Amino acid sequence: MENFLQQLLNGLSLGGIYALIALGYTMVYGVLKLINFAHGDLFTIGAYVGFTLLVSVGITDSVDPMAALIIMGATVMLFVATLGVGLERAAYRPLRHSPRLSAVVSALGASIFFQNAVMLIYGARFHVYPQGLFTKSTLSLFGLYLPLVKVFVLMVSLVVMTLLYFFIQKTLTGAAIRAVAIDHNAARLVGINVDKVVTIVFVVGPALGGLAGLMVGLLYGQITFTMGWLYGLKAFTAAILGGIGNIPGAMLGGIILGIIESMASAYLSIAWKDAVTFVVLILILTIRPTGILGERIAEKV
Amino acid sequence: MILLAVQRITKTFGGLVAVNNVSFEVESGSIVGLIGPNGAGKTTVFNIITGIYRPDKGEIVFNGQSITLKKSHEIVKQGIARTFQTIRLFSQLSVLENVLSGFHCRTKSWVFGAIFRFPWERREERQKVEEAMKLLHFVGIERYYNLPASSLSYGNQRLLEIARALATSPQLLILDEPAGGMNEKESAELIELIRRIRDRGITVLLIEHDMNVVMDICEKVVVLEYGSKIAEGTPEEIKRNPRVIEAYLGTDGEER
Amino acid sequence: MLLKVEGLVVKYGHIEALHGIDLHVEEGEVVTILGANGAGKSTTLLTISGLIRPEKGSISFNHKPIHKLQPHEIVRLGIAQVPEGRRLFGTLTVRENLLLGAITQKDKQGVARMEDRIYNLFPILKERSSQLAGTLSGGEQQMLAIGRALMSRPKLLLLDEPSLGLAPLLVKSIFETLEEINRNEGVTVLLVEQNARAALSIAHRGYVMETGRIVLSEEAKSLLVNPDVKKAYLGGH
Amino acid sequence: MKRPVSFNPLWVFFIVIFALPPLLDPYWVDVLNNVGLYAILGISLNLIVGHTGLFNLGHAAFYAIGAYTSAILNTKYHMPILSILPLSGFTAGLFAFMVMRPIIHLRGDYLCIVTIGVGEIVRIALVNNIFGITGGSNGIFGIARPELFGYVIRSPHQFFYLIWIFLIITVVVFKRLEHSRVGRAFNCIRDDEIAAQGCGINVASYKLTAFVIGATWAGMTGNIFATKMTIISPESFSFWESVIMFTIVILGGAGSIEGTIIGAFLIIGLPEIFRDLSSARMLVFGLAMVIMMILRPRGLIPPKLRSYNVRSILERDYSV
Amino acid sequence: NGANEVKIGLMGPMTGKWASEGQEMKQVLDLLVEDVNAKGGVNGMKVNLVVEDDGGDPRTAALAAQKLVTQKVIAVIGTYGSAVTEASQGIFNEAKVIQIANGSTAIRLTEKKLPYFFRTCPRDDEQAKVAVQTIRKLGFKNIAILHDNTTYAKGLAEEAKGLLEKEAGGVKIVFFDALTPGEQDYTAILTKLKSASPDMVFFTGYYPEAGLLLKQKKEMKWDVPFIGGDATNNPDLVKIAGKEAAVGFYFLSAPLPKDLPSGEAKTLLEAFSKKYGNPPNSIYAVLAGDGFRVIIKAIETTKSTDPDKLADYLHKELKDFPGFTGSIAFDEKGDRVGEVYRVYKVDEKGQFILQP
Ligand SMILES: Nc1ncnc2c1ncn2[C@@H]1O[C@H](COP(=O)(O)OP(=O)(O)OP(=O)(O)O)[C@@H](O)[C@H]1O
Ligand SMILES: Nc1ncnc2c1ncn2[C@@H]1O[C@H](COP(=O)(O)OP(=O)(O)OP(=O)(O)O)[C@@H](O)[C@H]1O
Ligand SMILES: [Mg+2]
Ligand SMILES: [Mg+2]
Repeated sequence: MENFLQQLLNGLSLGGIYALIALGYTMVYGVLKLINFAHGDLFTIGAYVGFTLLVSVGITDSVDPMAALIIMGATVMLFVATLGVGLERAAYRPLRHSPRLSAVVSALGASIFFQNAVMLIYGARFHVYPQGLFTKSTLSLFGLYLPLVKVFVLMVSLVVMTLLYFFIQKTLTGAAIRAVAIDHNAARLVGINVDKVVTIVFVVGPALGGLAGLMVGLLYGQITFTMGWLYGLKAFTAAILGGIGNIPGAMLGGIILGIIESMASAYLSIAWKDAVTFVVLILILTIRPTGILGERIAEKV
Repeated sequence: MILLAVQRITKTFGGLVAVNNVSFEVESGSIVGLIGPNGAGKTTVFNIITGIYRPDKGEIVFNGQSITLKKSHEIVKQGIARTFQTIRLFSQLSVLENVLSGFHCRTKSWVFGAIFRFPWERREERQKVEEAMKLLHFVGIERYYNLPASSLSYGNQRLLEIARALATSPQLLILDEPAGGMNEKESAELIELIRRIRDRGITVLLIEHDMNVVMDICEKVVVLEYGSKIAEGTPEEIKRNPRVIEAYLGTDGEER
Repeated sequence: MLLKVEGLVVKYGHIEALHGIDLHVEEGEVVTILGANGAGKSTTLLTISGLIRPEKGSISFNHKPIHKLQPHEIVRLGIAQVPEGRRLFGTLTVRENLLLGAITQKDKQGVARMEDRIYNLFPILKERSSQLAGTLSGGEQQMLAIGRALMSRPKLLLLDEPSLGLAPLLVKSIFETLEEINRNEGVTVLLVEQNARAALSIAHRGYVMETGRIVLSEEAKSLLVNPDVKKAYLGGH
Repeated sequence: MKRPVSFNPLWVFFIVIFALPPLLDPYWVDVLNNVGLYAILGISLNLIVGHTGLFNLGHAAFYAIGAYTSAILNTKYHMPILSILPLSGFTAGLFAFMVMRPIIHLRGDYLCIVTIGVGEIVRIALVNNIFGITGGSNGIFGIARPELFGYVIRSPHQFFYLIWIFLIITVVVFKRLEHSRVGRAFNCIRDDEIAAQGCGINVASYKLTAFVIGATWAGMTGNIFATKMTIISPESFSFWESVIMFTIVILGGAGSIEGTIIGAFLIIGLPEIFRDLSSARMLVFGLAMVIMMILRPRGLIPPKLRSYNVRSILERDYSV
Repeated sequence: NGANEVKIGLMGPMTGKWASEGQEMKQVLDLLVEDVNAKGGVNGMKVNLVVEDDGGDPRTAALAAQKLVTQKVIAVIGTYGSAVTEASQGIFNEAKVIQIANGSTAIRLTEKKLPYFFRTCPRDDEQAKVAVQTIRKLGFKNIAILHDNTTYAKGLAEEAKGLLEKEAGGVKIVFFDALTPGEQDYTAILTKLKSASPDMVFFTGYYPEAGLLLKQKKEMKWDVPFIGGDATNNPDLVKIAGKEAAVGFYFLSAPLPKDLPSGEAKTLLEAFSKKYGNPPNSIYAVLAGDGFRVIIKAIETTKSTDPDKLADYLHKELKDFPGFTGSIAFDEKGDRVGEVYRVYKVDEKGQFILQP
């Protein structure tokens, strides 16, 4: 029982990270119907910018940890958002009216580009966040273990999801974003500045990806230029699982993915864990073809 | 002889009853119109007949045989072809190929035939190309045979859809608002075409909001409102039916 | 002169769809464009709204050139369009659709007032304000499309086949509403219609388009009796 | 009735390519061999992605099944490697049939993640030495060289002819398929599923057919890959491989065989040309992918409308 | 210039997942080539190093090998991964090019008895032997073995498992499974490991995962000794884990350059630090250096670049060559002769301390 609860906690905290990345993924997908394969690499860049701030700039030397955390979060989000906007301008906007899969290939190209750019700038070695800055305390309840940072990450994901949900569902800008998602040209005809809306999406999505990168850096300490690929794939899986384009779905998908992974490790085989995850995903999709929270879009003929 | 019998079909979407216990029959060789206000459930009835939706209750009998549970592509084989309210062509294929696709259910060539090009397969293909050209000629757009379907004007796309439906050699042709977006002269031409189709021995069931078309060619008209049938009869009867005038035609319904 | 289009040439890829269109609309007028399928009517309206860039020619609104502006800037100047096929935001509510129509408006109270006026014009929309637009009936959708366009308080309303796919009763009420909007709200209307008879009955003037050219421009009354127009667009009825 | 296939400039291209190897050193010939292999894989994937419009990012799974079938039968039972070619195709096709059948109704990106999943499941199964026959992450080594008419194929130059002749066969087969009732049915599904059903096309069964044909062909390619490398391991069939095949198809022009071949040249050949850039080469490659897509959004050689020669019919009179 | 230069190839992962290894291999060789050429070359010929990227991937490696062959190198140093080496072996052998692998420890590579293939790194089975000795010496009874499903790590894990099971002695294997490399959260695995209650965990994978395992184990407040294979030998391990978590970690490795009494190693270390700002991280880069020096020595001694003569010399005549990593000689299969492995332990300062 204790084991089970511990594994549940493990899965929950891992799922929190997946959720945070998946939120950005889903956001971009929702509006452009584009699988942004470069999202994982923006995540990596977030982790590296955080590293630079901590190690090269030495931000914790001059301010106290809490303030440092806030400054880092803001800088990372700003930087990655800028990159995201640039990425959209350069690689996606010219393809907005082209076949959908062309943009997917452009995204793959951008992913390769970013990944190798990070390698050329920082080198191929692993980089390590300074230890013990924020990771000290561990919650110990009934013999279960849960580092506070993980609780923090989970909270951040939840807060971000809630904010995003309200932003998209309850504000006029949110409605404009949804309108663009439904029909670009109709949106332009009512006077929505579609470029602006897409820019907003490419500020928010990548900023969240970057933030997740920073979190992973702080949480696990070790970062490398290839790490985004795996996280990106996991986040994509999570987003699909929850119903792609759906914000609470991305959150739910992330959490469930995390839990499936830790349960598969615990009770089946660690080596087969990822295969088990995909089998579960496929089973869920055969029952709910548009994901757990995805709307069933019966096509109106 | 009764070709198609719609028997007490009901269909709900979520809480909404889109079609409510509707029955009517279509005589072989006739032209029947289905009219009613927007959202009355007309298209839904068509979708049920052609197997795109499955009814919650009721039955569809075609040629004395129940086709209620059949899949869309099987129903085509049985002899029911249709066009769509919003045009659905194969936009990246040529006009000719769109019609050739319609022959799909009447031809057999398969993967091995395609790869080895047996003489009989080639003969079949040649024959179908010829027939397709005839159909294009029949609806009057044969000169565009080599253009992408998406480059046709709206009216011609509608005609192409009809040609493609005819290629499946249907006994019953179902048209969903064929005159939508056409001006009066064009709809007059369409009326001619529908008559010629009927003269080939094909029964026609159509939805239309253009009363000129409906009153001109239909032998029988069925009227739906809020998913239920409210009237059925000859155009003359329908025109005078107060319930239909109130729900659908308006007082000067004859005008438009 | 509210709208002036001169020598407008539009291409889709290599194919020229408009070969030099000239037309104008005076303030307070209802002007209709008739034409067969594929004549280029929708293309003309979309170019005025800035969704398509013209190859040559100019469009000016209130004596200001607008053919280089973005669509949202054009809406801000006071041109709204009810596009072909309505193009509502189906998974948004009726109210959200309306509010998005006013997204170019800064004045919050003005927007609220406008919303009330739309609800007065189309009472059914008020009843359905929290329903998803995609689940409305065809006629209701058309009302919403017009309402959405009016929310931006346009000086000029462009309508592309508003009667398409509508039941006869609704067609009638849509045209009555259009007349009313023009008369009571002072909105200028440029109307594209296949239903030539109905369009000409409310229009002051009309243009006839054929394969990318304007071939006729006359008073609505005289178009109604013009034998060529009768033959081509009014059919035998 | 249709324009005969032999008029295609593609054949001129093949003649030129076949004249090349004697002028090239083994390295460049081997590059051409890789291009050829990926062109075949691309063409087989093109049927699924380009023609039928199904988003498949797990094609490497079928390729792997074919390669492993060959490797196991050859190393364990000493069957001549080329004689297993049809069997490798069959196994891969059967596998595709069985796994795709329950999930073929999924749409767009949902199908995409499922194909990724299938690819990963296969790779993980191989790594974990499933049934004790795949050799785990070591893979299988000591696969025999192919033998044709008592002549052992060994050097890159010899392999060139094997691979490129197979490519030509592939082109002929897939061209014919494309120009047939079946090919049209695939295209119909891509353009509009509902209308396709309205033409009597059994959409699910044709989608499955596309997968099975594509997988069969990828499986046969796996056989040639196995004998060329003589060692195969799960790493050669990672998600990344599927991504490469997918990119080849889209970059070349989805639905176009000519495009796919050019795509293979670019995706496989370009990094070799950039070799001198050393560690920056993948950076340049990624950039090149983006730029090429922007310059040619529909691919380098988008598919052309199939043309039919109907002049003789047009001249006739059809009074019906 | 043909006659006046001798071309040596380096095949390594310059891009991809193992790019850091490949790039360091190149750094070491660049340094050595500079050195040789500064001293007038070998037999009066300048050494020209031809570098090809294998991307850490077998298919790319086959191409890289073809490319090196067509450039007429007489010998190739590299490469890192065993599967990658395997894809290139046949090509070099058919072209009669000497290959000296530096990081490919899979047993079967030399079991084929290819005449031109050598390696400066030891084999997995030798490492497994040392691992089992160590485990026995430290007196552990309930052993958990964790690998990462790579060729190398799985080979080592299975080899060790086999030896432990054979030599009964009351040792029990309570856990045997593989993690997925490249992930970062291993708490689920550690939780599972813990519930198997081993008194020692033998992790045969690479340092990034080892570091994370140690760190997360510490965070879980689970105190169990870990032993790592030689792929965990990298200073970054301590950085990733943190000193507190790394302390007490045992690992097996070829001796570190700093622990080598030889002057060569010290010189290399100094020169490397001077040129690149830090000492080499990876022992495999140093082993690549050994491979290079061995082949230069062979050319010098035989006064020939004929592959048969060189191979013959390496197989039979080369004895006690003072390499950076100890004395070098090869057996008839091309494997390095002699005990190479040592046991290290991490101390409080995060230093790797050679165990007696
Ligand atoms: N797939 C679906 N999901 C949900 N509701 C649907 C669906 N299809 C149709 N409806 C609803 O069912 C009702 C009937 O629709 P239907 O399309 O049959 O009307 P119609 O009579 O064809 O109207 P129109 O003349 O406007 O085409 C409408 O309220 C519509 O919104
Ligand atoms: N997106 C497009 N790409 C290529 N050609 C187009 C496109 N849209 C329209 N066309 C072509 O431009 C011409 C004018 O089309 P347009 O839609 O403006 O006509 P219309 O008068 O509105 O016709 P309808 O009454 O059918 O709506 C037609 O020949 C049409 O085929
Ligand atoms: Mg309808
Ligand atoms: Mg139009």
